[in-house]
Amino acid sequence: MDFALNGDQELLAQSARAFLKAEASPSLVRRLWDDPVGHCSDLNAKISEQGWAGLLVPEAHGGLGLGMLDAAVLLTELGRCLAPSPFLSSSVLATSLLSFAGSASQKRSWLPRLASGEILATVAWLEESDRLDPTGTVLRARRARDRFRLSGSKLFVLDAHIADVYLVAARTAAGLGPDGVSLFAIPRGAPGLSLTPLEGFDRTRRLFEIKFDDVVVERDQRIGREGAAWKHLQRMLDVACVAIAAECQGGAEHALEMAVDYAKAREQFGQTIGSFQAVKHMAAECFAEIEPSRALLWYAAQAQETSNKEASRAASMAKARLGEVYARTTNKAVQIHGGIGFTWEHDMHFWFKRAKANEALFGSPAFHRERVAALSGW
Amino acid sequence: MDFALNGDQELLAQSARAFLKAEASPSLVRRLWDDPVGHCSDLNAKISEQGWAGLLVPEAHGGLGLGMLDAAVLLTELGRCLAPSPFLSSSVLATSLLSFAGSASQKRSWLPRLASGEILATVAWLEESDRLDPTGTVLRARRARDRFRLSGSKLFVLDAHIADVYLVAARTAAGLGPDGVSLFAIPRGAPGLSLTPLEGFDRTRRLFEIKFDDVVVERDQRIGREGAAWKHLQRMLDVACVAIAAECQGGAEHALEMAVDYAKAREQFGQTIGSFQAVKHMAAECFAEIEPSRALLWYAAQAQETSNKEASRAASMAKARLGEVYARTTNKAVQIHGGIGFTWEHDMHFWFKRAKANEALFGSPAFHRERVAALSGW
Amino acid sequence: MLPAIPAGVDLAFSKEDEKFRRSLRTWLRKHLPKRHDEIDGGEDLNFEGPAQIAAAKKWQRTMHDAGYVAIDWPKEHGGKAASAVRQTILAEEIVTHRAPGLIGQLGLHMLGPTLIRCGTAAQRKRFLPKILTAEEIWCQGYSEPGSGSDLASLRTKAESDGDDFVVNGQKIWTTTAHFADWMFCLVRTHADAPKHKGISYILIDMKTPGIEVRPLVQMTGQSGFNEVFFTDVRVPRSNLVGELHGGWAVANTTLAHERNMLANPMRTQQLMADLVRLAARRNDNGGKVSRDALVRQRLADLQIRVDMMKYHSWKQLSDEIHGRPASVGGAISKLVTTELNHEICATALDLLGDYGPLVGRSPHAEDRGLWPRDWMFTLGMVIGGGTSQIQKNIIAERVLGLPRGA
Amino acid sequence: MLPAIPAGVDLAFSKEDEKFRRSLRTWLRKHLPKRHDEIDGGEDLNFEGPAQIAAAKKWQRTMHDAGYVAIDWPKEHGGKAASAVRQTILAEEIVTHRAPGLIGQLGLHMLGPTLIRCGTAAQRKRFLPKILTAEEIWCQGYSEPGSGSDLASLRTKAESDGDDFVVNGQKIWTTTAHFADWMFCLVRTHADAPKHKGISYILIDMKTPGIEVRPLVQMTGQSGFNEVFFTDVRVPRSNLVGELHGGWAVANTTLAHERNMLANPMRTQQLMADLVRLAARRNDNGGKVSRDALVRQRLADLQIRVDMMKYHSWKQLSDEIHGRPASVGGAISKLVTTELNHEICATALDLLGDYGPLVGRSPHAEDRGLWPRDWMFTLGMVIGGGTSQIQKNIIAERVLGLPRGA
Repeated sequence: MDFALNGDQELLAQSARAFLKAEASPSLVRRLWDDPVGHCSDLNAKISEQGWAGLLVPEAHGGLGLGMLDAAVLLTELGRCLAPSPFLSSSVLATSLLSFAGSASQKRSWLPRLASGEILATVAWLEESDRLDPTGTVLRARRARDRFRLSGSKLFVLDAHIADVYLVAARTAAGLGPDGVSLFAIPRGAPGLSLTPLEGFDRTRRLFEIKFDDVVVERDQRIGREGAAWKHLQRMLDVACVAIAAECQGGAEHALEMAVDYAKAREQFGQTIGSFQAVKHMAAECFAEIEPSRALLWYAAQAQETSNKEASRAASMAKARLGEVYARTTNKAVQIHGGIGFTWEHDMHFWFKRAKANEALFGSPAFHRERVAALSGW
Repeated sequence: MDFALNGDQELLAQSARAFLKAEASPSLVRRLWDDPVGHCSDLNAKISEQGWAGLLVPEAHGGLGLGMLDAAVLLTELGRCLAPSPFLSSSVLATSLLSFAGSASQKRSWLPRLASGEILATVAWLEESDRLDPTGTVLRARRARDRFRLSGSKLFVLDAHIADVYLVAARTAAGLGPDGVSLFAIPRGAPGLSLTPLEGFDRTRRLFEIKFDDVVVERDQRIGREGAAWKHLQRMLDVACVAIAAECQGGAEHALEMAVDYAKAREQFGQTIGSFQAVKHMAAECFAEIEPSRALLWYAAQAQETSNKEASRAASMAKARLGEVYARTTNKAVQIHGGIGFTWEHDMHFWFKRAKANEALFGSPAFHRERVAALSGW
Repeated sequence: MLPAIPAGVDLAFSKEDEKFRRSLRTWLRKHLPKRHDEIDGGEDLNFEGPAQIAAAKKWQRTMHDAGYVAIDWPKEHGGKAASAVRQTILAEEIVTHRAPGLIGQLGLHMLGPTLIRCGTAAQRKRFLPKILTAEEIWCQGYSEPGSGSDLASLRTKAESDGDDFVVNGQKIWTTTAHFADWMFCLVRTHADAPKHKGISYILIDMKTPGIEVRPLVQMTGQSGFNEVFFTDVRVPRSNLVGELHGGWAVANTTLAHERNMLANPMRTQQLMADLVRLAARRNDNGGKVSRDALVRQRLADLQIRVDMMKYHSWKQLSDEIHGRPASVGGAISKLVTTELNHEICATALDLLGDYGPLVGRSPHAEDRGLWPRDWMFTLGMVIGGGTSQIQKNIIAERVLGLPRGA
Repeated sequence: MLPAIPAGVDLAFSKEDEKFRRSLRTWLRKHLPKRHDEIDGGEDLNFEGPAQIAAAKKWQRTMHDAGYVAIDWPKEHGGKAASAVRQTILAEEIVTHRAPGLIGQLGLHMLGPTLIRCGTAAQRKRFLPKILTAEEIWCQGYSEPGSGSDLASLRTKAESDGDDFVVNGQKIWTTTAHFADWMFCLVRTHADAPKHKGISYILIDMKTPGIEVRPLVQMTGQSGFNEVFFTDVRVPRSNLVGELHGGWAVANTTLAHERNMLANPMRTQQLMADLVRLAARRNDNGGKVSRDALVRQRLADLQIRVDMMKYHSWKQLSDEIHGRPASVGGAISKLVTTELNHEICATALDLLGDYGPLVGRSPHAEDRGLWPRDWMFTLGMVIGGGTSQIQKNIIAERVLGLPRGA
């Protein structure tokens, strides 16, 4: 028995941290904040060079063939520095969904290009209702002979402005249940498709609305079997939970470190504020939440290899817990910083904002607690 | 405008506090803890001498003709010292219910005797389901010519062992809705009626199960109109909320005072523990909850004079809030006392236990929050 | 039918006060600007450009002409000597009608009362009239980078040189400094005296050479606060308020007001009403969000505390009106209200799910992006004006009598 | 189908360890006493009367004969030199099967390891065998009325007199003192040395004249703790463990164990499973309480933290097994686990409504009154073994490196 990272994972964590410290510093985050794209193609290229884009892609398709715990290790580091990168949207979510849902030939055609970083993909799932259950997927794909025609819109699509292809969930049959949901791969430039940025307070991550105005899709653009995509979306939801939980873990660790460092340096009333018991206990309470949550994250990541009920339950546990821990930690970290933590000039607010956005992304803590209850058979 | 106690109420508070300090000391509480009755007839007699038993009884019926704010002032003091007394069960709850539901002649017959303390009464409402909504009242009172026959049982009846008469809610018609609930006044010694004490951890207040084995009730023992008691029980619920909230207020104030006094005296690491910021902030957080809650209590008490929706809403607000504040305060107060607060020998646990029992009595905080939401029209 | 709340606890206002309220309401309905956001700098007094500043000054003048500005001031200084009840009525109606805040509020609430109590006749004559009319806008120079919670450790120094002080140093969190005409300012005039004892209270013309104002952008992306740098700034000795080295006492006469501004129970009620409206408006799977059992619990819990703080403020107001000693100071209100405001906003974000982070310029944003902005701004208010930790120290030490910390 | 948790993170036990677990299970099912509560003093080792004590000693002897007592001890002292994995398996199975706790656990977990590390050969020979067989029961004399969290300020003194120490003073919270045969005890042997440096670790025969034991009743109504008074109690100098004045270091070798005892993740899982069963069993208006949306949220939130602490303990165990430096000490586990246990019990009371306060002897009590008793007892555990405040100090200072407080 050994509940720990293996040597390769330890190495991955260390090298990623060193790489990102150099390549994705807070000054890059700050520079890209007001950038219309918000991404750095240089950084993306270097990330591809590391092979990370193919981390979850099987070796047979040109990837590293690693698992969710490895991805979680990397996402922890990306979350720590808020690195602007399509790793989550393309290399984790879209890649996983393609792996789950795609036919053998579709995988052969897409995965090597995703693994090399040649193309980026993203998943378009949520709609106006912002619901993750089957009723949230309404967009209709009507069959017209050998083609499908899509009209409607998708919301909260990650990195849609730089993704080359969208994996779009749409209904090929009437109803609001899990049956009848299909998946389509649609290129960014498809006629009838338009993008609108969703301006949010967390500009380290860009979300979009995609409008479909009678977008025509060929039959071979359908990923996997018709009407059978729901279970793959559910499995991708688990992957998303673990991925975001990992980001939260890294972000929370970093925010607390910043606060502790500040508390050791800043003086008030003739002593460092870190010597006040109120500040010490605030920091200790954060640490007592963050430290054990890493074990929960690892367990949830590893459980994804099993594709059973426990995988979903553990993923929802990690998402619910880490989302709240990150939000609480950054709130306390701002408070420990005092007024300076409230300024634009100080970096602290980047983490504060990401934490709150992450809490909502792919399901609120309450949503995931209810999912835990259901999966526990209560 | 003056949102404050009036002169008489200030006087009542002061004299009650002085009286109870002398007559209902912690040593009395401790002495009665293991007493099978748990009441002190001496103290009850003295309380009647003060006229308190008739506090809510109109002057025309021999009482003081005061209102719920006056009662709340007194209950705050009773709650502060955990005085064992049937004031809540008889002088507040049963007296209110009789006033709300009774006919003119029933009031003439009962209220003067309640006001003088000649007799004690209590309300028997809850049953096995422990529910305060209409479905919780199941006990059937079947009409047999000019009489009613009751079979079934009531739970959580306050002071049933010393009350001379029980006001029993029973169904005189089939169904589980608000209609068809009637009220009966049944003497303690009625044939077919039996009592069992419900042994709980808060022995400053005694609860009982009453079993009805074909208890025969004369027609004139029915209080008010047949099948129309529900709205009176609801109004009594509001009174109960305010009364228990008042007890909670007094108890929480006292528990915090004990903790603060202890923190000023007890030394650890060469200084009083009250000089540690962690202890100071725990106490300050309690105080910041307790102090504003007094205003909520006063408002809720005063709102009872209006018998409208706002009266119920304010009562539920006070019950939900004060119940939780009292429980949190006593928990922290035990922690501030450290090990000694965990012992039987120290008095702290009396308040700790009462707080948790009060939180459940007449509806949990969650129950009352939902009631607030419903009455707010959400 | 009984009256809503009968006597005993007496919540009725006098006939005259009710009349004041009615005529104020009538006046407000008639004079309120069409679009408040074009005239209102918000709670952080962050006016966008000269046009908005001019409009805001005009609004204060309109209010003043109608007799609704500085009603708490004595009549001889241009006020109405209004009772605490009338002040409360005014504050309530301003918030209820969502009238723009007054651009000159720091002069009206902080400097004005200070000059009335501690200023010379000449100072009053020179400064008070233009505070009322918004001809001169004031900013407050207290906080410094090295002295946040520990105000008494401030280091901006003013050295005597002939008939002038020469001021060097830096202030921070200076609201409205970017367009203020004057600053009331705490400076160190005696380097060797104990911390509180070497501080003086002086008035600085913001046009004096040597002053540099740099906007301090908040995490909301808005400015409103500033940093102010002083390099050999000459201030005539006649601009000293109160005794030399006696500025700490002068400032303390109005410091409590700052806490009260942050703990306005009307503002909290308004925020809560907005949240309830949001929950009733949003749909979740075909039903209103406000029908969800979890949401109802959270809303009720918040509403209970919001109402509680309203009644608590009535209680405090009553003690003030009737000349009873205050049971507790403003520390509880500051602590509870600012945290409650932030929690209300955080709850709104939670209800909004993925829509929560969307800012005002997004077409999908609810309430024009008010919630994410206020979610940030209210956390700032938890920190500003003495952090929650400082308020807890005050409660523990001054109210509960626990020993002062190390 | 893939295995439940495949390699990488490796949660598999070795074949030998799995065999150990299987034979332990078989043994437990065969030998477990019929009614545990007749033999088990509970977590506070509160045995009721001589018959229960005798039964509990017999149970330990049965466990010992089967080789399941002190398996962590070296073989030469009667142990099995078992790995941390085996110790964990043993602890898990004991809890899972709700086997009675061992009456001699203070000797087994605290004094035994101390003597093995710091005792003389004579001391080991004299004391260790009877610890294993429960022939001699030990109690721990550390806490004093004046030194709760601040253990180093203890004042019970031992003065040298010929070949003896003469002990005077008082101990408190002394579990099992009312039937213990011996006490391991910290006493002050040097009055003028700095606090930690004048303390010695001695062994006291509880039958020595001058010792008075008074039971200390807990708020649960049960005893289990005691006060112990010493008046001129003579202790032979040969009963000194370690150096004279060196008792602080001797005691510290096993202090961490006390924290671990309070933070047993298996105990928390068991409590949580009981809560889930309770919620599934209770009916509310015709439906299971566990179908209520609010209850489900609370249960899920608790379950997540319970599972998290299980994985956290795996992580710590793995570090220990594989000889990696511990990332953090036991302070987090003590802090989080004890508060979690209390919250689980408080949730149970909330689910039970008016039934919550009913104690064991009431026919309407759920789970024989376990919940109200444990609700109190678990709060005691939040306080005992270093309060939550002390644990936060430890985390802040030793783990995060924040400065030591005044």
